Amino acid sequence: MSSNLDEIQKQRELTNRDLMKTYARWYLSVEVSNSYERLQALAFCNALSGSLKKLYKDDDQGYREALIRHLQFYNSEGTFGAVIHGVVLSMEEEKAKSKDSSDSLSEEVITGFKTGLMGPIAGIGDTLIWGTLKPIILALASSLALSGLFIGGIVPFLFPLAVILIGYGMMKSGYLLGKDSVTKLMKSGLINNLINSASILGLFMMGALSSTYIKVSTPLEFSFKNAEPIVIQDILDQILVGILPLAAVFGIYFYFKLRGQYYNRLIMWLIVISLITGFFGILQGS
Amino acid sequence: MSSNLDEIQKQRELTNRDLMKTYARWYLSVEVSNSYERLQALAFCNALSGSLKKLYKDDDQGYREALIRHLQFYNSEGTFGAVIHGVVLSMEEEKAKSKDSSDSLSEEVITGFKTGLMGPIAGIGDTLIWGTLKPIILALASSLALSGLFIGGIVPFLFPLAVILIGYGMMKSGYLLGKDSVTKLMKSGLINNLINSASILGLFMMGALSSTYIKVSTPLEFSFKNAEPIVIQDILDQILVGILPLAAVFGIYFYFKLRGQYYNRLIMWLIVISLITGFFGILQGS
Amino acid sequence: MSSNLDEIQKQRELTNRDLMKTYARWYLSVEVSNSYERLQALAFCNALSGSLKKLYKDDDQGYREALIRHLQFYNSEGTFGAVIHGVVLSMEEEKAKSKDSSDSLSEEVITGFKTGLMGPIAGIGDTLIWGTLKPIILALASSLALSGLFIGGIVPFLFPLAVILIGYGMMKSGYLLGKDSVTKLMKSGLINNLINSASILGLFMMGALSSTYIKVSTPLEFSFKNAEPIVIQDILDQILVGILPLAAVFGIYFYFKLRGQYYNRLIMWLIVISLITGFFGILQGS
Amino acid sequence: MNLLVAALCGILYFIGTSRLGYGLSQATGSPIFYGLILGLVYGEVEKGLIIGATIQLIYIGIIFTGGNMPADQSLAGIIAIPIALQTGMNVEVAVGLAVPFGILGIFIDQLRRITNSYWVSKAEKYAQVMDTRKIFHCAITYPTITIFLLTFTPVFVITLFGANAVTSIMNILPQGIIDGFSVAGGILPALGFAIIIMVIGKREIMPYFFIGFFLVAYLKVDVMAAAAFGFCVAALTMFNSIKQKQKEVN
Amino acid sequence: MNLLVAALCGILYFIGTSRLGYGLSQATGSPIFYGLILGLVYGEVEKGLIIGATIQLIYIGIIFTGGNMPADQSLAGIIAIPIALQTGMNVEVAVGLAVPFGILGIFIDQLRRITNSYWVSKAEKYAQVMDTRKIFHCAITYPTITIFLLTFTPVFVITLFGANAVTSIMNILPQGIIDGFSVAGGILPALGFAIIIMVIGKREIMPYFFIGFFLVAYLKVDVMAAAAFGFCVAALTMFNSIKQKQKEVN
Amino acid sequence: MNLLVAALCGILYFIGTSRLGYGLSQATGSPIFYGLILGLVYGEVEKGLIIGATIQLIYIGIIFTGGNMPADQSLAGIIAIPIALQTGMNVEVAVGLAVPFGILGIFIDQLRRITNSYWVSKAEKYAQVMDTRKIFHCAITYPTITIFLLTFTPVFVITLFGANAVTSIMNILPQGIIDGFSVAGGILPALGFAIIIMVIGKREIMPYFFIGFFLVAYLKVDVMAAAAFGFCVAALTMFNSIKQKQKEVN
Ligand SMILES: OC[C@H]1O[C@H](O)[C@@H](O)[C@@H](O)[C@@H]1O
Ligand SMILES: OC[C@H]1O[C@H](O)[C@@H](O)[C@@H](O)[C@@H]1O
Ligand SMILES: OC[C@H]1O[C@H](O)[C@@H](O)[C@@H](O)[C@@H]1O
Repeated sequence: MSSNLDEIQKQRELTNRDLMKTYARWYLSVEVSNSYERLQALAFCNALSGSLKKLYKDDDQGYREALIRHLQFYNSEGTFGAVIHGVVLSMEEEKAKSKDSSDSLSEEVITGFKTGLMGPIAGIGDTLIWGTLKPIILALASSLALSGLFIGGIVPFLFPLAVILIGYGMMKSGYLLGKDSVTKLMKSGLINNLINSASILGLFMMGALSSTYIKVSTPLEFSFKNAEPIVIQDILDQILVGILPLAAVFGIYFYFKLRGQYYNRLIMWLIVISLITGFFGILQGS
Repeated sequence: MSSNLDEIQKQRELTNRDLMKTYARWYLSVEVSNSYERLQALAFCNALSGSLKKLYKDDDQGYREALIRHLQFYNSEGTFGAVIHGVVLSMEEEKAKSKDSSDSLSEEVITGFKTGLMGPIAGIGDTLIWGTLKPIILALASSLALSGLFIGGIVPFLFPLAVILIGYGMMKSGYLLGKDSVTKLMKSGLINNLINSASILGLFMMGALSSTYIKVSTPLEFSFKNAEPIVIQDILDQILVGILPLAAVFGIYFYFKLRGQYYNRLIMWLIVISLITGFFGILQGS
Repeated sequence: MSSNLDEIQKQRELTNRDLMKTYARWYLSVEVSNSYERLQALAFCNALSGSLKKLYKDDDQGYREALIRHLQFYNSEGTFGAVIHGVVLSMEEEKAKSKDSSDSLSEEVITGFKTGLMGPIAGIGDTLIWGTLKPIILALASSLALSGLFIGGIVPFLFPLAVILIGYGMMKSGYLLGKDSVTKLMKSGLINNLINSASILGLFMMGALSSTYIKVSTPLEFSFKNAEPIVIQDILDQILVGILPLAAVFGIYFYFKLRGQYYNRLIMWLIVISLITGFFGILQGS
Repeated sequence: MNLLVAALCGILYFIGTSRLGYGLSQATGSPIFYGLILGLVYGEVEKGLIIGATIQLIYIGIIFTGGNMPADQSLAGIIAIPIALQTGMNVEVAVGLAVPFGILGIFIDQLRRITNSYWVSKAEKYAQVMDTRKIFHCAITYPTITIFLLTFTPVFVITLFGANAVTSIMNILPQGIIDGFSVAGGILPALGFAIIIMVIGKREIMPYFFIGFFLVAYLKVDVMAAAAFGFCVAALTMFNSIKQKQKEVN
Repeated sequence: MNLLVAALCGILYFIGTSRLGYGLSQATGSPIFYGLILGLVYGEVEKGLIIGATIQLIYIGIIFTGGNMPADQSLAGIIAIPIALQTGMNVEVAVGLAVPFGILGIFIDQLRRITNSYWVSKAEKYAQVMDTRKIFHCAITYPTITIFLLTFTPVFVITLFGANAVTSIMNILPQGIIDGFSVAGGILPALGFAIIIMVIGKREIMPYFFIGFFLVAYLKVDVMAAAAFGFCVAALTMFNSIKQKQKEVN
Repeated sequence: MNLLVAALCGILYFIGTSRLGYGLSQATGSPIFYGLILGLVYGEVEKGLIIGATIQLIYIGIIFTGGNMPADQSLAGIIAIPIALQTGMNVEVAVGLAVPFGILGIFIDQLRRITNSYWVSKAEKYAQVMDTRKIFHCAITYPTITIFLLTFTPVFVITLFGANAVTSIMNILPQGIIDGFSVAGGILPALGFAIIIMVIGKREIMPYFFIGFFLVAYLKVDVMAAAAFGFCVAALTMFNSIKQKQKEVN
């Protein structure tokens, strides 16, 4: 497979070095210039500028158009999304080569591909990279840190490391395999499988983390004359260990489902509820 | 979905109140008048009598026939079976409406539906309600009670509660969706899926309960000169923890399989065997 | 099913006694005469000789040819492979009966069947009997022995016992069901299912055994001034319990994958590495 | 035993077997419920609950297929629990005592169902004249009166005189027999579980029984933990087969 | 607080939110990382890590869909950690302190994105003349300078004066309030997990959440053990569906 | 060492490698079995069993594909166990001692198979004249005599003189080397397990290995517990694929 790609690469304009440079620029700037209006457009253009120059050589007109073209609105997940950069470069290469012929790739095809794919790929990347990989790494880091181990503070760096490796791989595959392979892959169920499995792992971890790190119980007791007091928490534990932490997670979950994801409003609510229940000894944080 | 049902209900004769009354009568009397000859026939007729009156209004002849019709042999599981009551009411409604027209629903269709479905639904209900839900609730109750918690004595009431809710839901759906939906549902694999999953949960629980509550071990030891005695139970535990309780369950299981389910004969056997093995110190109850 | 087989057996030449004798001879000698050149050929011929005599009665020519025929190269797994003996006997029976008719079974068909099936069946048998059943029994034995229980030394005999029972069953089924059933079974997915399930059990066990019996950890500690020393093993355990034993298994696994299965060379390497790491206190064997 | 307690037992048994309310008898007639009530009466709630639950487990698998009662957990409970609490009998022997009554109760139920035939035939006549109030009485009132007589009487009598009889027997019971009852008390719950396996234990899902069993045997989790895991596995299986079915349809 | 420490905090917050390097902020701006660094500064590494990790867990589920920051874990961490270490505040109260700043940070980010619009329009002009160096500055240099000003300043000021303010408040805080914060510290991580469930929790795989939960609740394994088992289950599911897909194709 | 013991060892090795009875050598030639017998001889059954089992684990994965012996567990066991029991060597060093003999044994087996070629060619001649008794001798009697000579002799000699030699070496062995052997004793079983993974470890079921591993690592269950769970999972998989196959057929 990889030797296969090497074969393809020989017939192409951009070398590994070019791709790395492009990726480095992208990686560095994805979110830096993120604006409400165009989001990652500027970063996209900035990342491709060098490679575009090489492809269009001294066709200034084509080069200028390409630069402007890639300043248009763009937004996707930065890691998986790098496959789009790769494909776009391969398309620009084709366009640059066949500039005069009638069957030259039109601008619309390139932009269409970009805008068509950036949405779905953002969905995939947000789920896999940000919804699964990130929390797992940070959970591991938290768990080490809570045991007082200093490497807990270092482990989060595994995340950008993974992002770099995956992202570059994506860009390169996109460039070498081109538009059709990517579209085909998107349609095959494979990516859904991947998301499904990653989600399973993610949920498993979230369950374990919830059980480990949500600490809430009730200190309530009912005393009767001449009888041992009834400790509510003991009865709850008999029914289901961890029933209160579970209630907390799903209380929040359904709040979000029903009221919308107003993160900070909910935080405030939680603090208010905590202060009240804590003050009156209904709940305790351990 | 539920708003959909509301829509349907508006065009129907019987109100929620009627259905509730019918269900209450049914719920109250299902087994009270159970006889060897007709089983739940009388309860069925008694439950429907009020609603039938409303449907047939002053068509005395139709009403009388309906009462007699529903005093015929009937037996099914009372909870899931309530769907039959619902469908029957919808059929009686149709019959009452179109009494003179030639395409009036014949008595045979109604009775055919009842007798055709009461068997399969008894199977489903006996498995889900009595074979799975009931033992799970009672197991939870037992487990709480054995820990000395008084709520153990209250938990069994969850069972009639569930029966009431499920049963009423069944009757109402049967009435509103009618014969065809029910037949269709019975044919789709969904109910088998449900039974399968419920059985998995049930078996899982039975395994856990067997392991927790069957208490039997052997006090046998073989002593040799100048050597530590060989404790048989230790060797058994090394091979498989819980091998004797497991043997007890499957001993009984295969007894039933091979000899038929003579419950009380087996109980007597078990007591005899227990007395003998206990007396001679071959087994002990802990 | 078994009564069905009894039916078939009545119309056949060889009795259960004949088959048992044949199997006993085979069982006894499979590997005794194993040579580089012909492997199990001699054992095969020796096993069948008695039954062949009975089948060919006084057709000396046929008998001689049969003996020579079954001295040709043969090698398969001895237990599952016994099904081949059975089928071959049924084919020889047919051949002996119809010796003069033109549609007599040709020698090529028999030899073709033998050589065609011995490979695949060796694969199945090596996986199921030697790759799964044997290690599981020996693992159980080891585990008992390591607890100091003498039955650990007896348990290995379960393996030859299983071999005898399965092998005889195979031979008998082969003889009674004949060539076509065996070929059909081989083609149905059933055997793959069996291998798959057995492999799952095997892998599960190997995982458990690896975790239990590979004992390696690191005694390394880093001390800092005015601070508690950093115990490397503690950090490793925080990350993943059993990470070193796991590394050992997969180190070896990948060595084999990449370098080929040079068992003894690797053992030597392991001892050298152990001596060095043990000597310098990098690893310890517990 | 106290007249009042004996009457209470009679009433409890009547309520627990009256069958007013489908499935309600599983709660009002549960030995655990009896154990709770009688435990309160005797001021030994914990012991009451434990005896009740132990008896309950024996009968946990019972299903009244076709209306037939294979054994009567209520009678078993209502006889054994008060006598045990009164005489200080230990749990295992109480269970041993309960079992024969579990059988006896069947006959009471058979009587009930036989007499019910009469009310059905009566109801048929009332149907002819559309007298639904009378049908109601045939369906509920009369059978309930009958069952009151059938259930209250024997239990009242047995609990009134039983304790003394039992105490005198207990005094002469050798330790070997008590050990035997203890074995019975330990093994009998197997019966309840085996019955359920008969009903729901298809071969291809039987491994779940063993997983549940060994989960407790080796990992010492409690029953609710097993229930939680079992629930998750069951839900996964359910969702999975629904998904597959959908695929097949498409 | 010490000027140098305040400056360090300002710089740490700048680095952690500069967004140079996609996803790098998740490491350089992680409260755990802040906890480590500031723990070293104050000689209380363990406490620093614990506060940091507790704050991290609250925000563990955050995803910046469409570039929108729902809450700012870095500001929460960089304010609460040094103040807590300085004043000896306990972990729960520190978390309570952190939370409002987690909200405040959003506004800083919004400011940043608003100013960025200006650089994009600039870049458009440079594109016309193909001045890629200037495009580079618009994409990286200028926004970075802006963000430095936006982030360093407030954190420097707050950490410089915050500790004293907080100490005086702390002295008058009644125990009931501290208990309340302790409940908040225990419950808030639920938020992080609930958010992730929103994103990845399709109904048919939800049981895995519960399996993970009860694995820890009942078997007391640590999180990495759950990760190991979860990984195995996920891999099995993956291989299984690949296999089925292949079958369907054939 | 005692003449009788040496002779016993020779005979045990002969029996354990004679291959009379397919698969029987796995029992009669198992180091565990040797450990039991020699343990009885030396009155140290437990130590014998432990050394035997530890050696057994190293070779647990061995398969004689195509009749080739990759290593000889029997020779390893029959040399190391008696010497260890005699000299009081510790388990790890005994295992280190065993390993070279595990290699040496291969040559004995190769000799055996080479000589066997002769008997096959002989048998061919007897087949021509249909002398089945002679074929029988070629197949069983003669090879067995050969193997007796090949196996008994070296083991008898080594066990007779080995203990003394080993004792003198042991006296000068530095602790560092003993530590090294201890590491070897701990790691070598990995070999046995790795080999089995080579044979049965298809990628899509490899997760089960890890589940088994972590089950023991984190939940501290014993091997039989893992076997029980593994069995359940294997059975479920089996039933499930049978069911699916049936569906496909319909
Ligand atoms: O078996 C069907 C059905 O039979 C009887 O009528 C009752 O015992 C029901 O509880 C049962 O479900
Ligand atoms: O939601 C898609 C995408 O939107 C923004 O551009 C960024 O926050 C990315 O991290 C995110 O993946
Ligand atoms: O590999 C096939 C087969 O080869 C040899 O003949 C023997 O070692 C058998 O045990 C083995 O099964």
